[in-house]
Amino acid sequence: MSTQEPLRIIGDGGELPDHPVPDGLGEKELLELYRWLVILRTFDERAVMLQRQGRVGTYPLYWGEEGTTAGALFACEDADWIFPSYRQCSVGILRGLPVATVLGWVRGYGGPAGFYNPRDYRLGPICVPIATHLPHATGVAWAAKIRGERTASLAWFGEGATSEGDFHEGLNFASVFRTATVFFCTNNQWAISTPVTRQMATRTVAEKAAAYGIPGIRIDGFDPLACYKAAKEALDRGREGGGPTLIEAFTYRIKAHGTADDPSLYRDETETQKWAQLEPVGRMASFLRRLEILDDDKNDELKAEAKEMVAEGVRGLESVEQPGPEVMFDYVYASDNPWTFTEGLEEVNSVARKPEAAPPQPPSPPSAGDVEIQPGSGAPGVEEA
Amino acid sequence: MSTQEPLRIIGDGGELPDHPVPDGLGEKELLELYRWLVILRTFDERAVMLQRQGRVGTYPLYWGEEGTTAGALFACEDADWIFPSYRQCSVGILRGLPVATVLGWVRGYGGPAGFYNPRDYRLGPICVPIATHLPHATGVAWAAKIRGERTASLAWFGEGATSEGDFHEGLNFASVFRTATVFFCTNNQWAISTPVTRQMATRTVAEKAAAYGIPGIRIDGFDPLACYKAAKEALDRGREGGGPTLIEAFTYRIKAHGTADDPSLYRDETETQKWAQLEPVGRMASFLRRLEILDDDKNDELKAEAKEMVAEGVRGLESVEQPGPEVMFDYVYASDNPWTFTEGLEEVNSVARKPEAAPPQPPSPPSAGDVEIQPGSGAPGVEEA
Amino acid sequence: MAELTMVEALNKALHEAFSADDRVVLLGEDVAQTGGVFRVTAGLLKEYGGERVIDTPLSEAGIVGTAVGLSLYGLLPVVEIQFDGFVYPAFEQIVVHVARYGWRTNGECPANMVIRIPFGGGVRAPELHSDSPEALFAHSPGLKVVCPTTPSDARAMLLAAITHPDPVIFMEPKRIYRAGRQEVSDALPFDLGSTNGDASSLLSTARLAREGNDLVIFAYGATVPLSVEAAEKLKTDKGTSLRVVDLRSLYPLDVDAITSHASACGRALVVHEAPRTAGIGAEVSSLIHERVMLDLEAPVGRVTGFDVPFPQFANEDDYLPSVERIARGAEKVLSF
Amino acid sequence: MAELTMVEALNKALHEAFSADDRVVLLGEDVAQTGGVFRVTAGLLKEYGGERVIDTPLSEAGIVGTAVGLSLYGLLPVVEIQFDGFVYPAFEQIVVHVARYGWRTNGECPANMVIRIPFGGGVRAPELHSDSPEALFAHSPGLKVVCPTTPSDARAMLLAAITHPDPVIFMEPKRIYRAGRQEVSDALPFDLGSTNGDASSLLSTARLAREGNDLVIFAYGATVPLSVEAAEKLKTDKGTSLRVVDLRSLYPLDVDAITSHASACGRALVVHEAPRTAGIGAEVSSLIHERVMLDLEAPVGRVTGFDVPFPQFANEDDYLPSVERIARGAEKVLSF
Ligand SMILES: Cc1ncc(C[n+]2csc(CCOP(=O)(O)OP(=O)(O)O)c2C)c(N)n1
Ligand SMILES: Cc1ncc(C[n+]2csc(CCOP(=O)(O)OP(=O)(O)O)c2C)c(N)n1
Ligand SMILES: [Mg+2]
Ligand SMILES: [Mg+2]
Repeated sequence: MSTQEPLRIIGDGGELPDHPVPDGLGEKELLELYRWLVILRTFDERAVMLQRQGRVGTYPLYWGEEGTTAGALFACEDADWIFPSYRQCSVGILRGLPVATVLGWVRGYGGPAGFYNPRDYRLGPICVPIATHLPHATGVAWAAKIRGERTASLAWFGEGATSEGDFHEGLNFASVFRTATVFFCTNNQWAISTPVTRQMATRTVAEKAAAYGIPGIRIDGFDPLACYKAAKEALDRGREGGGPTLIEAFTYRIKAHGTADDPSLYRDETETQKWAQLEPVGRMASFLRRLEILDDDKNDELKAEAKEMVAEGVRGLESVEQPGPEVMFDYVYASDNPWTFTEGLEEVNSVARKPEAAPPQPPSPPSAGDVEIQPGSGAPGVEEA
Repeated sequence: MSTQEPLRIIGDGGELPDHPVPDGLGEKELLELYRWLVILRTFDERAVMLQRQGRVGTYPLYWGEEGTTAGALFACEDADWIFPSYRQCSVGILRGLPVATVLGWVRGYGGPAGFYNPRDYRLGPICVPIATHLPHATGVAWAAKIRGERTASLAWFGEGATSEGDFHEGLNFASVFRTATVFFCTNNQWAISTPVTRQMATRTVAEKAAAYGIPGIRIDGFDPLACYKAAKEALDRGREGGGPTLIEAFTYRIKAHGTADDPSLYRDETETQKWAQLEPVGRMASFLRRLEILDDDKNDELKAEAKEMVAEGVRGLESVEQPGPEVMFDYVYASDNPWTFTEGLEEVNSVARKPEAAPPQPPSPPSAGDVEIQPGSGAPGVEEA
Repeated sequence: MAELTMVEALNKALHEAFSADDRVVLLGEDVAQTGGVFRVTAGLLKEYGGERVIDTPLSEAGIVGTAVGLSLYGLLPVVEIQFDGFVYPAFEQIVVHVARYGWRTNGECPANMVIRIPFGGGVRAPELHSDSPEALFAHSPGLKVVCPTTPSDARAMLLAAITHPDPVIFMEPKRIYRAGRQEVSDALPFDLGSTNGDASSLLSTARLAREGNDLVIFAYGATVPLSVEAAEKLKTDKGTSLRVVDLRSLYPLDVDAITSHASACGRALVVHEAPRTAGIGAEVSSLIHERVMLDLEAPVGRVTGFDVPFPQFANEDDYLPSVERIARGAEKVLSF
Repeated sequence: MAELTMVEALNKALHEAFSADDRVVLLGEDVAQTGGVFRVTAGLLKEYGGERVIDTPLSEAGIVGTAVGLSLYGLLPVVEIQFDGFVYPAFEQIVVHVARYGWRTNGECPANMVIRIPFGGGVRAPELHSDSPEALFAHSPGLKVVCPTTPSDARAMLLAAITHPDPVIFMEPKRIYRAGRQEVSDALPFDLGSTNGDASSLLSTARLAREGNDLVIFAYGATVPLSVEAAEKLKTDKGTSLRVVDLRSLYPLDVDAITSHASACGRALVVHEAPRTAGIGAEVSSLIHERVMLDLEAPVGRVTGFDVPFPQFANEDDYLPSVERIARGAEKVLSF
């Protein structure tokens, strides 16, 4: 059922041959996909800078995993629903979600400054708790099936997520009800400091598809076209009633888990440097150059456009005001707020408001986690030396 | 990895040939295993009668599944830990647990009248919430491994349990830490009214082993020797460091889910009658007769012994007093009871105690569930006609 | 107009909701083919088919988790958790997703589902078939938590919960499922098409279950009829006049009703089956003291389950608030 | 004798427990190789090896569920849940198994583990990294729930929790992990070999954090230093004398300390980060009113988080009880 050798389309222009471009991708589409890669890369690098400057909070880097996001998304139809984890936090901008909203989210904004209406973009909320969005993706495609509509869904998650019960339950429901759901696992071989060998006893993630009687496909996650091709075939199969697919995009987490993490504490970073050679943006560019679809001018143009797009988002972010305290209450219920909210808001408004707190600075001492913890200046109530 | 054709040892004395008796089972062992089957069968039939008489509560019948319990247990060493679900509620009596304690449990007794010390029998508590005992079985074998001891563990569960996250998590931990755990699934094709085809898209449970890189074995669950053989090999492999095994004992739930259930509401009972022909006690008896190990006298003797064993348990049950209210409090903590308990017990003791309530009677209207609900005589506070 | 038990009234509401809106779907364990272990969902499969009335795999997290997706796509899922004690595997999906989806989507995509949970003791059931987990949900922001006591309320509140846009944890007191019959009108209790005030108020207001002036008992579910019985008993035995209020909504609590009844009577008692510490009773008691302590002639009392696992059923009568315990609890407050 | 932060004190306790008893094992996500995202478990892997200090697969239910088995076999597991909001996937295992294993085994095999949960807000973290789920556990019978506030308590209480036979939910206020240093003696706080009264009392008693007579604030974790600050402020601004009591044990609550402090001061306020409804504050308030209402000059006040999902971090200062909100809450009670 599962392909052990990862599917690859893009070679290296040398010993590793290029394979034929997947059906349906003409020059225009290839360039568009490349444009997406450039946008994602630009966003990621800028977000890290913003974090270093203290303008956004802890940020989950995805440098090197752009192909898994853009390639898979490129395979989706507009009507298809997508479900990102934190690692695909910026995918919405490829569907029209303002860059400023994603940055707002990273800055810790709630309400419209950081959250969005999923139905506007067929885009699930950015999911922080691992694997828990998989049943949601199943449910959406299942609903479409119940309604007789051809909508599919696709969810991204890491190899660490395969250890959670929600992974199992999401895939099992999808297989039993034959929903058109693509479970797209970016096996970047690390879950924070935990290597994939500590997550599972199987050699691959794709093998796990056997437990659900569904196809398990293993692809080179650094290859945007392989990501596209596998996702496209899976989505098409799903829409034809062929049920769900588990895709394993085999890749490597080139950067830290998040801006609070220091991977040199737990892995050999010279190893990382080798994997980094395979990164998808440069690789796709070389491929397009070999096909003579891309030249320096076009490349510069795309990069400039992406830079401007992200820069505009940053300006947008800076022009947004920190949400007022009512943001905590106003969006919890769609119906009228309960009386507890009215009283809560009164209480909050009865005291002076603190100025907006800066997001946390790079950590010291280093943390491997999602949060940067600073040594405090000493808290009252604890006797100090 | 998985065997699609269920392993079978015992034939039917006609077209279906017997296979060689597994290694290590001499005449004595075969008779002993048969004795266990008779005990389990006797207990089950008596428990149903007690339920009909209103002397115990809702009872989860296992008629026809004795081979999965006795066969697997026979493969265990004394030091091995076993983890029953409600469907194997009586397995402990084969390890010295008093019959009266199991009956006490079915009568709704807590404390020593219905619960026991697992360490006395290397027997986990009877597990009601589906699949949640699987990680416990993993943990026990893992602990043994950490301590450098050769203890293995074995957990029983139904095919419905494979849909729960705990199944996945229990097997995944076992596979990653290579614990000597045998996951023994009795696929009786029904989870209350839900057929196995609604639980999973795979044809077999055994296939699911592939997701953990462990062996998946499919056996005839009506064949006690097949159950023994598969479990024995798996336990031995586990103790040698070979990690866990998933065993699927393919069988059929001959009786109702529990005494509150009426299967004719949701399945064709003529189909059931066909499966019932395969039931393990008679089948094992025929096999032993073919081997000339069992004759009528011996059979009658074993049955009489079992009957007396269970009857003694019933007498024991009837001689036990209903636990006092302190049983609610006394065993919750191993350390001193918190003040809330002292006050609670005072409150309970301040009012007159109701006489022991009879367990529920057979349901009307029928319920498919674990509980029998009677039409009440009308509750105060609700206006009556 | 017919005399219905609570089970029948709930079943009626489901039939009404299914016929009024084809976005309503039902999912759970054994809900379709057999109509549920308590028969609440009987007849729906036959009438509305297997695409809308769904027996699922045995996985509470899977049921609730996929229902989040169903609701996101625009359906209106009604989920059955087979028994109270089996809601815990779905706890993550409920408190992290069901409860927070509206918040996380600027109120645009609340997980507008109903999670029905037959709950509580008194039916001689095995372990985990008698829990009362409602306070866990009341303490988890983003949910509405309700509990009907009469057949007529059960029907109207379930319809309200289904039409209501926010997620509702619908606690069904299984002990009184068939305990009595009540006339339930054939007319719909409100216009199902619009989420109007009627529907909302059914999910946020308490109900006066018995008149009285000396003390008010706040209860919900199966303890309401017991409280009424205790009130009758004290009337007969001592001539005391006890009011009984059926809370109905556990989140949000009907604070106005609670405080005004407490003020009017000057003495109050809260009753529930769930363990005492940090239960609904603690909140009701706190609210009353905080707001109208000066109107009180005695501290608010509590008669509740104990801080222990729900016992094996032979001892459940020791655990459950009984008429006598409630009456004694009231007397204690009365004699303060 | 050294000046330690809470993180260092917890780390010290773990080293002490590991060296005293080879049955102690540690499991969790990223606890071994990196020493945990907060470095609480740093150095243990190197010192005690990978059989006892274990990075697990990413599954909270798997971690807690296997720990039940480890403990059944006789080990003493210490489990780390990486962040508060990720304990929910393990909720079933905790409330159904960890909490009930002792009860289900006649007190013979309590799931004698410690579940460490760094909890609460104030560290500018993403969603689900700032929750306060302690009341959910206090309402789930069979657990002990504690929360240290000072480095020295953190060390002693963690040692007590590990040696204690019953399961302990160990809430660690991450906001003050490194907020201050305190002298922590090198001598063990009690004899680790025997589960004596000292260990038990560390898990069931409150601590006086500040003397005062006009009003007592009951708080725990990160809100204790804030309450002390609020007390100082009111002292300076108005000359009021506020007592502060660090609850430390959330289940069971130290009812004697709570009622006697409340009686002594006549006025009380409860403070926590968790949502208000059915929180620890509701229980403390109820207990005080129930037992010593006649000693009170005002109803007990509550300053808590709101009944909303913990907000995105740009608004966490709006959500969290601040010195000013605590001070105002106290003033309200004082001016009743
Ligand atoms: C339920 C849950 N537990 C723990 C965490 C903390 N956490 C955040 S990311 C992460 C590792 C995830 O690894 P993987 O699934 O491989 O995805 P990756 O980060 O590599 O993309 C962990 C443990 C979480 N977010 N949710
Ligand atoms: C977590 C949980 N959910 C629901 C139930 C109610 N329930 C009891 S038995 C059962 C069916 C179990 O089927 P299966 O796993 O196949 O085991 P079998 O009863 O056939 O032995 C269900 C749904 C339960 N006990 N636990
Ligand atoms: Mg990863
Ligand atoms: Mg079954």
